Amino acid sequence: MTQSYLDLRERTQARDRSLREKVMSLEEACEYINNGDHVALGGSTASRTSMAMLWALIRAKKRELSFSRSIVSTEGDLIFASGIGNHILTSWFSQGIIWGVSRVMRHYTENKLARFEEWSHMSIGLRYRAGAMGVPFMPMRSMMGSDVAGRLDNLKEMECPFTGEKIMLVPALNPDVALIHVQRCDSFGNAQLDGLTFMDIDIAMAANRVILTTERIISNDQIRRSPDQTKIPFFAVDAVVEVPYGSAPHECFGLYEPLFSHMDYYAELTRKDPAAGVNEYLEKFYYGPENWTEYLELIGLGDLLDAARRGRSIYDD
Amino acid sequence: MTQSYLDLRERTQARDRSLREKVMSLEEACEYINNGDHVALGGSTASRTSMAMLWALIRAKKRELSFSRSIVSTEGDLIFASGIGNHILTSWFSQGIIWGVSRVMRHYTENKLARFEEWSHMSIGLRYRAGAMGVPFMPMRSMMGSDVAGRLDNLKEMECPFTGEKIMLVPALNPDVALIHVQRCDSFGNAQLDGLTFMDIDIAMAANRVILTTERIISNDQIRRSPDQTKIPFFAVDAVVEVPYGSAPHECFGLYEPLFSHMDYYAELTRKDPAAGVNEYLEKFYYGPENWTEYLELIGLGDLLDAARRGRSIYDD
Amino acid sequence: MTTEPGNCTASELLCVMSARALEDGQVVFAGVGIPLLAATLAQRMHAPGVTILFEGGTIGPHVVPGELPPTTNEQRCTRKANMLVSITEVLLLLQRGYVDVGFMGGAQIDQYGNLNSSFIGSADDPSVRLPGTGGGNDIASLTKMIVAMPQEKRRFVEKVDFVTSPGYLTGGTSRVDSGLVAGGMYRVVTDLAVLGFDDGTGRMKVLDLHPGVTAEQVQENTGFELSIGPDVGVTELPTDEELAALRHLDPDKVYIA
Amino acid sequence: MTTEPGNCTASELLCVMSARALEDGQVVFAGVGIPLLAATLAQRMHAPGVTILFEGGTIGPHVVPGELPPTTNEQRCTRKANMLVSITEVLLLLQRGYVDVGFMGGAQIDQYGNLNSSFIGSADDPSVRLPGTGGGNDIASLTKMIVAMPQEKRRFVEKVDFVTSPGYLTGGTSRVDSGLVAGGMYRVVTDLAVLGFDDGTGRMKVLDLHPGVTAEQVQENTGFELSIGPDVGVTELPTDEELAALRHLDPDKVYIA
Repeated sequence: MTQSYLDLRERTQARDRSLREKVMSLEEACEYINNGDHVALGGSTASRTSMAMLWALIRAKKRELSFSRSIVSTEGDLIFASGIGNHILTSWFSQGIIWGVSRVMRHYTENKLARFEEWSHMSIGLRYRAGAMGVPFMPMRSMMGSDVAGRLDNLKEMECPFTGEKIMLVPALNPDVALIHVQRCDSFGNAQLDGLTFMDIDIAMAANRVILTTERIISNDQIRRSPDQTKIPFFAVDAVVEVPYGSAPHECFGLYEPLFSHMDYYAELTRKDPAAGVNEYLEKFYYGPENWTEYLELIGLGDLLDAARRGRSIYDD
Repeated sequence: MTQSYLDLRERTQARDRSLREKVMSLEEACEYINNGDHVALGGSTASRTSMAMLWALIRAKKRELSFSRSIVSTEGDLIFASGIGNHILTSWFSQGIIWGVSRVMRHYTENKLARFEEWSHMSIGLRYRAGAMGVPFMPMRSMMGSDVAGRLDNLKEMECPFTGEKIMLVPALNPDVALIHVQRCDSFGNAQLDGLTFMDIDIAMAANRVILTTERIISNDQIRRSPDQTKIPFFAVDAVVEVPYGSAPHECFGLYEPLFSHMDYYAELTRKDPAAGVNEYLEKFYYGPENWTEYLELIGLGDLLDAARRGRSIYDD
Repeated sequence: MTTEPGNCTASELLCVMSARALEDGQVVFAGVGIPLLAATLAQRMHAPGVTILFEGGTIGPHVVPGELPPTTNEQRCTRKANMLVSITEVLLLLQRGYVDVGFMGGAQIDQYGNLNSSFIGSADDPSVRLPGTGGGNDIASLTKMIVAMPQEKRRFVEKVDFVTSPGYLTGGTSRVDSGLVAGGMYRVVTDLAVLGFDDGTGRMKVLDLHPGVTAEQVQENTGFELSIGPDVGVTELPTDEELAALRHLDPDKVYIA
Repeated sequence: MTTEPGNCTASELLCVMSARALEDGQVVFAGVGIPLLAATLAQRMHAPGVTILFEGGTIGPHVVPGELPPTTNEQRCTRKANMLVSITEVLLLLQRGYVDVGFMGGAQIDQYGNLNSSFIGSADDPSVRLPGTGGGNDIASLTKMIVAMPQEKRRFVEKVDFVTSPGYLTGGTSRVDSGLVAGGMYRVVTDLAVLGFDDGTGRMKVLDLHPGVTAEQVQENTGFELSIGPDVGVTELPTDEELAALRHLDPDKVYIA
């Protein structure tokens, strides 16, 4: 995963970084992801997951993708079960603490059908950050002494040349593609995010390609009225797809909270027979619908409205 | 300047980081700066300089301070001439390109009365960032091969253990005190900044004490309505001073542009005989006035209104 | 007024007892579940000046009763917060030293306070793959720790199967020797007792028993030998006020069973 | 329509010629002064899709005619920008490889394109202490460079007194050997000519002469031997449109004398 600096620069310089329109469909955006790519997911757990893009990747039958994310929720189950990838690098992987340990994650990892590569949360953030900064590593002070570090072969300990202290170095992670879901961006890819930004900014700047899904496309004029609210610059973005409720059943800050009844339904469906349950879910919600709107219809307008009411309430305080 | 990690933590843990009122006068805030301290200045060139706090330090006759800032403008002249410090670490030091090379800077440095320690712009940013992150150094890829690096004795080159590349390491800079001027903050020190943030966030998080001067104190309720706009957390702040036009004659984004006629006047005053000129300026504007309002009166209401009209125009677009 | 023994569940007892371990004015990095709830309870009771940090990037929020977040990354975590930052930034606050206490739950702990939330059995061929460290490793590596968990023999083991979040590693100076020069295990709060660690050896010891609990009971529910001195203290039962506040915060019993 | 020679000042000529060195669609990191003005001119003329970055943290602004910023850190730099970031972040864009061209002025340059903006004379006892590198060292270390400066013997020296911003250092592979594996001097645009650098030796050479300028004139105004081949080109004079646009941008002649 650690690219040489000249390779990284060459890939970056080869991108068309001019101010240009890049709005397309989910299906068109799939062309920006090649089998075998390392894909970084923005958001965290059940928040601002680029679910619509994952949905499209699964329908497009991509293969041999590897993934990374700060914390993985149900989307990790779907990655393993759909067969688009069998390797996820993350710090925590389960639907969410209130639903217990994911039976799907357990099924795939315990039976060695797939790999959950565990790093500390901060180390993942610093790996993306090193990638975003164009340096080959970042120094840090955790993971030392633990078995988490012991199972990883691309960590280096060093003695600090300034202080003599023991320091852990983690290697840069420059994903081939980043999938990031945002509240709004313009057609060039200037993205403005509200609320928690998780590791998204570093992921966007580190990746060799960035696909934004967005709840809403706004004008470039609107962006230029508050440039200090822009969090991802257009030149780092390769594709923009407008997808309302693009993170459902996960949440999107300020717009909708998680669709809890759907999340409960999923947990129940996968509890007894994880493999069969998750496949039933994929059949129904991923392979069945004609398009994203049909997917949302299957989830149900009632759940969407309820989640939106709760989501917007953050601005009531 | 590079503190051991345990020292740094001890100083940080000893600070009262609870949510508490910390509003005080400029004179009271001076007590947070000890002779011999390293003081980092927020803002850059003629923008968001904590001029009121510097004004107070000069009046309080502090001694043997050393300073750092991304880029230094007229405040550097005043630091040298007033005698509060004779060592400034920065990447660029002059009033501003349109006024030519600072004759005051030249007088003090060429006559070896004071020291201008030159680092590359990014390296200063990364030194603060390492300090903010609690690591002893940051890796970077500039300064190598240059005489800028050649004159510095606390840089280390290393071979990257992941890629074999040559990498420059710059040491963390944890200032004793940071002086940062902001548009608004609450009485606890939660600061919200508009426009360019320069290196202020890293400086605030790196420093062992932070003094905020602010154009306006707002309620904590107001802060909590848009927590994603807060850029400096209260627990990193030790003192809050409300000082309208606290950056004059420099600018404060969205509120006032530089007071150009005053800046022209200063440049003219110091052109022929720098030492005499800057001392005349100090006598008149620093030692003369009874308080900050008198300082502003001396600058002149007309200039302030003009600068404010220009400053607010950024929101007209 | 303290409640009668038996008037509260084990989870409630655990929650109240661990809330009491926090001091007013502290900056507390709280994990989801019992720690989140207990830190919030502390704020409502004896420590209104506690600042809570959540791993998702929230600084100083005001958790709303009945709307407990399911993870630390949801918008519910951010209600009336003072500041929101990235995940990496909030974790770096631990490294920089701004945090007083890391406050977590645990699946498995050993005599040196090492926590395992990764694998039951061998890491290469586990009987259970657990969800993993999350921020646990970083928090335990970088700050003073309070852990809240039920005291059970299968959870309190001599040596954890896998050191996810480091305590005192193999005891003595091994933690510092490994490069972890700051922080370390401070308290383990359970439904039976409050435990601490020996300064020299880094081994777990009993500090206080909860009312009605005997030293033998604690030892019976622990998979290694605990040092229990004759001077062991006794905690006070949860007060009616504490229980009322707790039940008000979690009326749906999301975290208190 | 091209203007008559003599219808524009040396600064104007320099500004127009260096604006032309930019290509549409490029991401250009521009210093204050002539580079800022020339990049803005390029945007208004042949390269509307140029994205300007300023060291103060501005991405993609729209500089307003008659309101040229005195430094790259003032709010005037941010008018109608696409994004504002910290100084450190905007410089890191260079390191990450997002920038096509660094565009700077220079006080003193040598045969290998090394720039000095720090000291005239020895660094320990200078006759003039100059303002220093600013972002110059980082820009020249990390990206392809275009430098705009007047061609004068005292400015074009065999060896700069001090390498503030690295060109090809001592020539050959010395730049790459020092660890600067990317970027490097690309063009030096002056009021007399457009200069480039030899791929192998890293020495400066004349690519194009401005109309009416002879090779001898360029050499006379240069403190080291320039390679000037027989195939040297000739630039086109500024057009009326270019000069009108330029004078509209800087009506107060802040940067064009």
